[in-house]
Amino acid sequence: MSDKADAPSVSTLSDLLAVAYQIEVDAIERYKMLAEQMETHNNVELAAVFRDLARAEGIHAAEIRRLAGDVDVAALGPEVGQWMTGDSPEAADLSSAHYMMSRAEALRMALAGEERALAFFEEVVKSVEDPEARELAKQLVEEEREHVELCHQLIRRHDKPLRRLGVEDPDAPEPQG
Amino acid sequence: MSAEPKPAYKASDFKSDIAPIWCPGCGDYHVLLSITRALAQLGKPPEQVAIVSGIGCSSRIPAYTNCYGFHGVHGRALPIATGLKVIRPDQTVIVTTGDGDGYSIGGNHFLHACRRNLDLTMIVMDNHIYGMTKGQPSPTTEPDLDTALTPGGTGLRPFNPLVIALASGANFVARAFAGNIGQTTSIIVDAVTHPGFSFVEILSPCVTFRPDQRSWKTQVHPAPVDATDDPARAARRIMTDDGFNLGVLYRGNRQPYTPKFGGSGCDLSELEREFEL
Amino acid sequence: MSAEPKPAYKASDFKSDIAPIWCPGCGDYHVLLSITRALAQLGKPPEQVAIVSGIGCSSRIPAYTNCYGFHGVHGRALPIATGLKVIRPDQTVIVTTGDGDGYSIGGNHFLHACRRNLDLTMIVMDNHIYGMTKGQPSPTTEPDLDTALTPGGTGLRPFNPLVIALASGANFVARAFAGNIGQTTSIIVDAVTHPGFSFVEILSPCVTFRPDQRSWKTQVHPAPVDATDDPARAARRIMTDDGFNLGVLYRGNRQPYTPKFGGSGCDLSELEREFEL
Amino acid sequence: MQLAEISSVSLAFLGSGGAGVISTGELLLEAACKNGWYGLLTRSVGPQIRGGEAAAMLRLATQPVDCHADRFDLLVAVDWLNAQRFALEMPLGPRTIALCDPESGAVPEFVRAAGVRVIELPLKAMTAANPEWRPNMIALGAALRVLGLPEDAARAAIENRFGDKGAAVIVASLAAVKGGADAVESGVLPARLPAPAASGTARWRISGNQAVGLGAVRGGVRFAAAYPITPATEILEWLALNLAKVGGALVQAEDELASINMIIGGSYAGAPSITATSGPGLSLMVEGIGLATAAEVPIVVVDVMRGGPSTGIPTKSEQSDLNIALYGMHGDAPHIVVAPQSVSDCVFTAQWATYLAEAMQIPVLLLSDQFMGQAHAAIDRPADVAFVGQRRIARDIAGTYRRYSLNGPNVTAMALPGTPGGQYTADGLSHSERGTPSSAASDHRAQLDKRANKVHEFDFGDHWATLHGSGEIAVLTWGSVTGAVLEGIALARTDGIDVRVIAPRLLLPAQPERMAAALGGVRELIVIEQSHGAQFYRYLRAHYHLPRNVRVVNSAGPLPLRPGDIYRELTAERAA
Amino acid sequence: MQLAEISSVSLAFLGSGGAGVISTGELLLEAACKNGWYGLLTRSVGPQIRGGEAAAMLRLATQPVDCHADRFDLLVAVDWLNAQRFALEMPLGPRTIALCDPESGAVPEFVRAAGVRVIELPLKAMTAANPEWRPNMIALGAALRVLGLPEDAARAAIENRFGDKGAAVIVASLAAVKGGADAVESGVLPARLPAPAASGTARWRISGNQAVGLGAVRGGVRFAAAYPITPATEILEWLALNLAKVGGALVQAEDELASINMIIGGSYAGAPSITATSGPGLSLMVEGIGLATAAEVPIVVVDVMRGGPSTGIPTKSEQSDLNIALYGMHGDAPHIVVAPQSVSDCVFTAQWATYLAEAMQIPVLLLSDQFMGQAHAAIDRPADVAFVGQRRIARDIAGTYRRYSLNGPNVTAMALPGTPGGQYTADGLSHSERGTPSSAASDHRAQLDKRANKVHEFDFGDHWATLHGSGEIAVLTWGSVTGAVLEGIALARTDGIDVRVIAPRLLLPAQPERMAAALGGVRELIVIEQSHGAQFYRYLRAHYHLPRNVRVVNSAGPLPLRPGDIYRELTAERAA
Ligand SMILES: Cc1ncc(C[n+]2csc(CCOP(=O)(O)OP(=O)(O)O)c2C)c(N)n1
Ligand SMILES: Cc1ncc(C[n+]2csc(CCOP(=O)(O)OP(=O)(O)O)c2C)c(N)n1
Ligand code: SF4
Ligand code: SF4
Ligand SMILES: [Mg+2]
Ligand SMILES: [Mg+2]
Repeated sequence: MSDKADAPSVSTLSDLLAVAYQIEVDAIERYKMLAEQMETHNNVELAAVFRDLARAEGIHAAEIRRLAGDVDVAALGPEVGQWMTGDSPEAADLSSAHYMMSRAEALRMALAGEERALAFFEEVVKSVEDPEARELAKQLVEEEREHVELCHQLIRRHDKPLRRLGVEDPDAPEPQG
Repeated sequence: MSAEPKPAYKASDFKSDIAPIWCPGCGDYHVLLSITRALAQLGKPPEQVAIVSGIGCSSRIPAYTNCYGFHGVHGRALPIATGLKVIRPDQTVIVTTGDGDGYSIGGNHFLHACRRNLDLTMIVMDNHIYGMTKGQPSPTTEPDLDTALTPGGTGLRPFNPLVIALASGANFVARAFAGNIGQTTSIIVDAVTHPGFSFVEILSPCVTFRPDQRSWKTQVHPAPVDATDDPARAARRIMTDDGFNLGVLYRGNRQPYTPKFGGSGCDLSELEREFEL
Repeated sequence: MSAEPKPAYKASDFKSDIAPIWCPGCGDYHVLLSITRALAQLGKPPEQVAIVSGIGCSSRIPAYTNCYGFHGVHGRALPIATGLKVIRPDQTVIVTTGDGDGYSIGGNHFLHACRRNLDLTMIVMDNHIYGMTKGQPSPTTEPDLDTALTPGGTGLRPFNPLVIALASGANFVARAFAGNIGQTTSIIVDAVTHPGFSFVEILSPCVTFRPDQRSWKTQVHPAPVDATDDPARAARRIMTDDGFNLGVLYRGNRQPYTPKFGGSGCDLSELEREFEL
Repeated sequence: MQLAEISSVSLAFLGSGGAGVISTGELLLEAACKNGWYGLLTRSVGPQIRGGEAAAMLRLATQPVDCHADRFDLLVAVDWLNAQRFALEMPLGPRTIALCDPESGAVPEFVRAAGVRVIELPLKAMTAANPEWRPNMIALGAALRVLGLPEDAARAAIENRFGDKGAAVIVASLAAVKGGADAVESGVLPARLPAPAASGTARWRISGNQAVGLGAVRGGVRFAAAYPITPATEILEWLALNLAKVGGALVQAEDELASINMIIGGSYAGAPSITATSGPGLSLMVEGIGLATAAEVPIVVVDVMRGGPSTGIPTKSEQSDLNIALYGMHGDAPHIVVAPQSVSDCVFTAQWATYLAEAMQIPVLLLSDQFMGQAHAAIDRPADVAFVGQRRIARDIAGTYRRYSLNGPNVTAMALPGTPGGQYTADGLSHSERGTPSSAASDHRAQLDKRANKVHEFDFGDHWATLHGSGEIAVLTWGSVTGAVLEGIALARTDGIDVRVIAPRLLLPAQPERMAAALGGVRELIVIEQSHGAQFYRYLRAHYHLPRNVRVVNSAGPLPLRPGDIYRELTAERAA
Repeated sequence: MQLAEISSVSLAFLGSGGAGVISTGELLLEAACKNGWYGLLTRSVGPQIRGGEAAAMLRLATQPVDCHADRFDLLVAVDWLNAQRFALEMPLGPRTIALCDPESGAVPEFVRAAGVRVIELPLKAMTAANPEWRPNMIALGAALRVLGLPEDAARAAIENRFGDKGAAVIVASLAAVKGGADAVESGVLPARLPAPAASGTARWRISGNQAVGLGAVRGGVRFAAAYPITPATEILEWLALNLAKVGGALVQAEDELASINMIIGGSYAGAPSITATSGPGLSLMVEGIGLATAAEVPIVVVDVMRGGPSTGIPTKSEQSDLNIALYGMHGDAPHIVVAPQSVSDCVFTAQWATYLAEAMQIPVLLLSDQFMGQAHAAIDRPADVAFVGQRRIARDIAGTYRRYSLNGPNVTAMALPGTPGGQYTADGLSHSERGTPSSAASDHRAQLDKRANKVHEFDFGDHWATLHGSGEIAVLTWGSVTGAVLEGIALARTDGIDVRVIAPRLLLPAQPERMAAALGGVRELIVIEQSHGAQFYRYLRAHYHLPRNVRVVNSAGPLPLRPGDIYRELTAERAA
């Protein structure tokens, strides 16, 4: 997954806006994929959770776009916001999905993303020199903190004893092909 | 970056409206994402790309893209891609296959496609198992994996596809890990751009039959050195690495094979002359 | 040499009464001679040796010997030999094939037999051509050889069977020249004696479709160094040699594959137990 | 119309990934059968490897059943997600009862349209109240109660299955079963399964694929080569485990070209040998099968048919590989084709196939299909039969050994490697008596005659076909369709229509005299098969003299034929 | 019995390795044909690649001939070594003349037994006296003289063939020819070939294999994939050279699995595509052919049949791949099977095959055989016909593209890679209209119907069969056997026996109405074919209503059927 060394270097405000925007875009894409997977595998409950998460990230993306004003983050994002060997921090880790995952597990997945994003922006706060950019980074750090806290709350609400994925599945896999 | 503005494609332009039926968690979702991102970066429109596969979970990729596709029979993706590319050299042709489809039943075409060195890219989603048929060992499966078909394990040494590719003449050899979407994307871009036969082995976990492969993400690491153009050196490196070295490992400079076409061609009646008495 | 006197066999004890129909001058006559001499040296009676082949001039060898033989279909000698050896591990099983039979249509079995590492010996009479079907290029044919099927040449790089054998796991790799009967004989003895899958490539000229190969006898020379047991080193050496290095080039020490047999076995009624309600 | 003779109840468990409906079905089959009933279980699943929608379709009966009934009596839905895709596979009617939880979604259209009586089973509420209860266990309990079976019936099955998960799981499961049973009334089902009669024979629970494996081993098979393919893999997996127990071995091959040639090598070396595959794999084996014919090496090749052509429908049944099995070899290549007719018959037919291969030194193709191959059935233990492969072996060889001798019987003694004086080269080229390649017309024709004659001389006995009844109307059918045909005819008989059934188990070589006798006095013939191209009908025309009046009832897969389909054809016949 | 209508002379050159008898035969064919005659040349060789015994068998005639005659008029032996192995292939009689050198060994048994008149040709003495004369050139001269052809007839042929060897070789050859001619008398042959009538059309010398290549290119083929196999390789070699000339290409494949799939890829990409093979290769292609059926990709697959089963007799003819061509695919896989009837017909049939493949987007199998494939014939230039592959292509695509649409014609427009909006995935899985995999019964059956219907709706026109005569006795035959049948019937006609001939060129799909019309009024049917298992007869039974009275005349290869064999069958029929 995302690795500090992979992270795009951010030196200007517009860079930061673009990266922040791209992070949200990637997250949306990933949650939509997960929602689709859950629909295909008849886990409607989780599909709804992921659609909600995608929607929430969509709101964030819109906010950043608003903040960006004239900066065309949609165009800049894919160019600046590239993590070389890994993934953007907020994008959910597809490989930890399971068709029987619970709401709490989904939320943990989201939490991991938020925590990575938080760490990334904290790093930007430390490293970026442009004061405007630093200011925005601080703001983003605050926002991510809220998200992390929200995830924790939701997880507490939905937490159930963790199942060992794949082991407790009463249905044997079915051969195809 | 070229001066002319490329038409800006997004990865989603290369995704079809068909929802994949892979198990959630399967590495192949990542590979699909990497392929569509790579295609967006390459900047050709979807109709100028053809994706060819055999049979297996991994081989389901073509229909999930918005490109021309061929989901052929088990093991025969490479010959189909060969015919396609020979007739339509203008198309970008990518073969997507699995370790069973590509290395077991399709092993002979693998050898000979490397040797033929057409300008194709072969992407193997290697999960060291036959996913689609419920977990039988493939040529890359570890010898001690207990399966219903091979109780107690096969006892066979897994084979090293990268060395085989090199030995048989592939012009570009790389290893990627499905989870590293960014790196995989750029390797695919590189592979498609490199002339001749490009071989990309992607470690792509099967969460259903090889849940142990979830640990791959902690095992992979970038190759310590840059790609070489010396096949003997590349072979030695690969034969002695730990199997988790990621990156472009070999970049050859053989001329790709281009079949001899007779241009627009002569009048058919000229062919008859040899028969005239 | 063991202390007990072995029954003394002569090469002629391993020759059948069927006269070969090869072209006079064909390298395969030499190979037949070397095989029968090697078998005489090995000292097992003819009925304890089985020779399996596919289709091609070279594949005609089994019936010219006095051993058990199987002249199967084109490209499938190795699987037949595999079944035979698994069931009768006491038999010495030798596969005799050609560059078309063994490397083109039979390429996949070549890969997987090396990997499986049963105690077999594969002898390929490589003449860089399809002799039997009148001179079409094989995987080892030079790119510029003009043939009726490939006017002006194939344009393809010949592939290096020894490297493929190594890469896919053969436990013994050697190159011989048909004309050097003494050396070829001792390489075959060595190959049969070595445990696991032994691969012997014999340069065997086709005087009819490759009269140029008459010059091979002046080109071949002994390998400058002894066999190694390091496959990476062996691969590097072979990839960089001139293709005419003769001798044992690799001698591995992998344990041969022995399928798990259940010994004499249980009563059939025990199998029924799982079904009882 | 009454359910005469066969008294059975049909039910299905429906649900999506993780609901565990397939295992529920298996538990119920085991429970019912441990308590004396017979039964059949098939499953239908979505295209997903894991997490797709699934249905377990069961029929429980007081005597063995080889097909599904015309209508389900009971539907238990753990949820209704994607259930609509089972519409065609699940014939329902006003007498059907559906148990489901209104909280898990609306009853799908096809269920409502059939006028099914819906009864609530509050799964969500029950699991909310009892978190350790699994919905599928509740469903199992409810089904037991509705069927009139004691919930305790499932105890042994549950203990058996969850034994390694610990006591807590078993206790919770049994509690959920009890809870489910108590949540429904017992009298809702119009049909009821009478108590089973005590049966003298031991009874088995087995799948058709396992049955083929067992039959082959009974017949003497000791070597297998394997390349996996749905729906044949279970045969290979069963053999992998069990051949080792009886002193045999299985080798995994790199492809089907290898697997067919490996068994040729193994059989040449002396071991009765087998492989199993499905259509795409069989396509790759035909060259090898021709070699086995020419070199006279006995082998058994099992094809578990699935929907075709090409990759087709890997998980569904069809009878459309008949053509390739009969005619798929180049040149004149005599071989044997047999087809079992039920899960139970798979044991016999696979054993017989091995016997025939060894007796005639010839390839034998066994055509099973996905329906019976992957069905689990509770059956009477198949009888022990004397068919064990006995190959003519050349032992003490004096003088010149003629592997393909033309003096004496057409089945010639085979020397096995190691036998002094028996050295010969098996060859796919036309050859002389000694096996030496020859392109002489005399050798070619003599060996073609030898290979054809050894088959035509052989006495295949009564097992060539299942014959039933004696009416002037006859049905000719084959394979797993036979079960539905026999039941359909039993239904027709209650209407006074007497119909004869001829179901050849031996398809090649054709048995014209036997068929003529079987068809004696038949005025009308109905050919029933499951292929789009009417392959069986064309085969019959090619090889047999059929009555003038022939009707062909052929439908492609993947839907199974049911007794009612047959019954309707027979009564339509009468009306016409 | 007179040689009516066809006036021809048959001769053979015999000799062992290095004698050059095959080239002698070729020179004579060319010489005679350049001078206005027609002819047919086949060769028979030992199993050796080089240096075996060989025979060139020729028939020269005043009109096109498609088979050999019943008896050789002239035998020219350069030597007699191993000649005995040609005994069965070389029917002789008291009217046969043999030219040979007593010094080169005793006249073989089969020649003496036939009462042949032996005339000395002192080859050894002549070459001793003229060291630069080659015995085969002397033999050529002798043959020319005996046949009554001027020795100068061979001049152009010799100049043509030896042009690049220099003038000296040409001079010596012409001298040897003259010497040979002068060494024999001209009046010894009882039969004599009349001077040819001037023909209006251009004439060609061509082999059946070349003719298939040419026909395919005429029909539009622009891509081929090749794996060599006897006796089909010449088709591939001809295409290798000639496709390049017309803007196409040939790729050599690693095996037949590759070659069939390569042409599927090439055709998917838009190029009408072909491969050629023989039985063993076809066996490996059947899986690919099924894929082409399912994915609806047009391809042409040529099978030049040889003796089977398995490796069989690679160099000899047989009609025993009919079964695999008709039925060799798993699943219900509609495809087309056509068979040319002569060297000349190979041009037409290959062109038609390409046209049919493209028109229906379907695999077409063309069954040729070693006899016509490797025969060289002098024929009238085959007519230009309008059958050029025209595929329905989807061009300006608006909206959702449905590759396998069920609204509209069953042959649906195919989008070629590069066409915007036409992206689809061709699939061997059962699929929906868009090509998306589906295991729904509705999709499966709808697409099976579509694929079957596009074939059944197609109007194949009059080319479906060669029809001849109108008697109450009919012969049904196919492929290269047709030539001998037509001649045998012409012989019978001179006895007043009127026989009808029906030789279907289109084998699949069967044409029941056309066949019924063709068989109208037939009282007795004789089926004539060259397979041990009577494959054609079984096929006819399966698909057509045959008269009650059917006799089957089937013989395995490798010996060709001759007109006299047919004539005898017809007269025996009458006697019986
Ligand atoms: C000729 C043939 N043989 C066997 C099969 C069955 N089959 C389908 S997919 C598959 C293995 C696929 O393994 P792999 O390529 O590793 O794909 P994965 O599912 O692991 O991605 C097999 C054996 C088939 N479809 N066709
Ligand atoms: C399935 C199949 N394809 C093609 C052939 C034709 N064939 C026979 S031998 C041969 C090539 C043999 O080449 P090689 O193995 O190099 O033998 P050589 O004659 O050169 O010794 C071919 C293509 C065949 N017999 N079977
Ligand atoms: S079975 Fe394995 S390879 Fe197939 S979709 Fe599931 S996780 Fe992926
Ligand atoms: S053709 Fe070549 S390989 Fe074959 S026998 Fe002659 S010389 Fe040997
Ligand atoms: Mg895999
Ligand atoms: Mg060769």
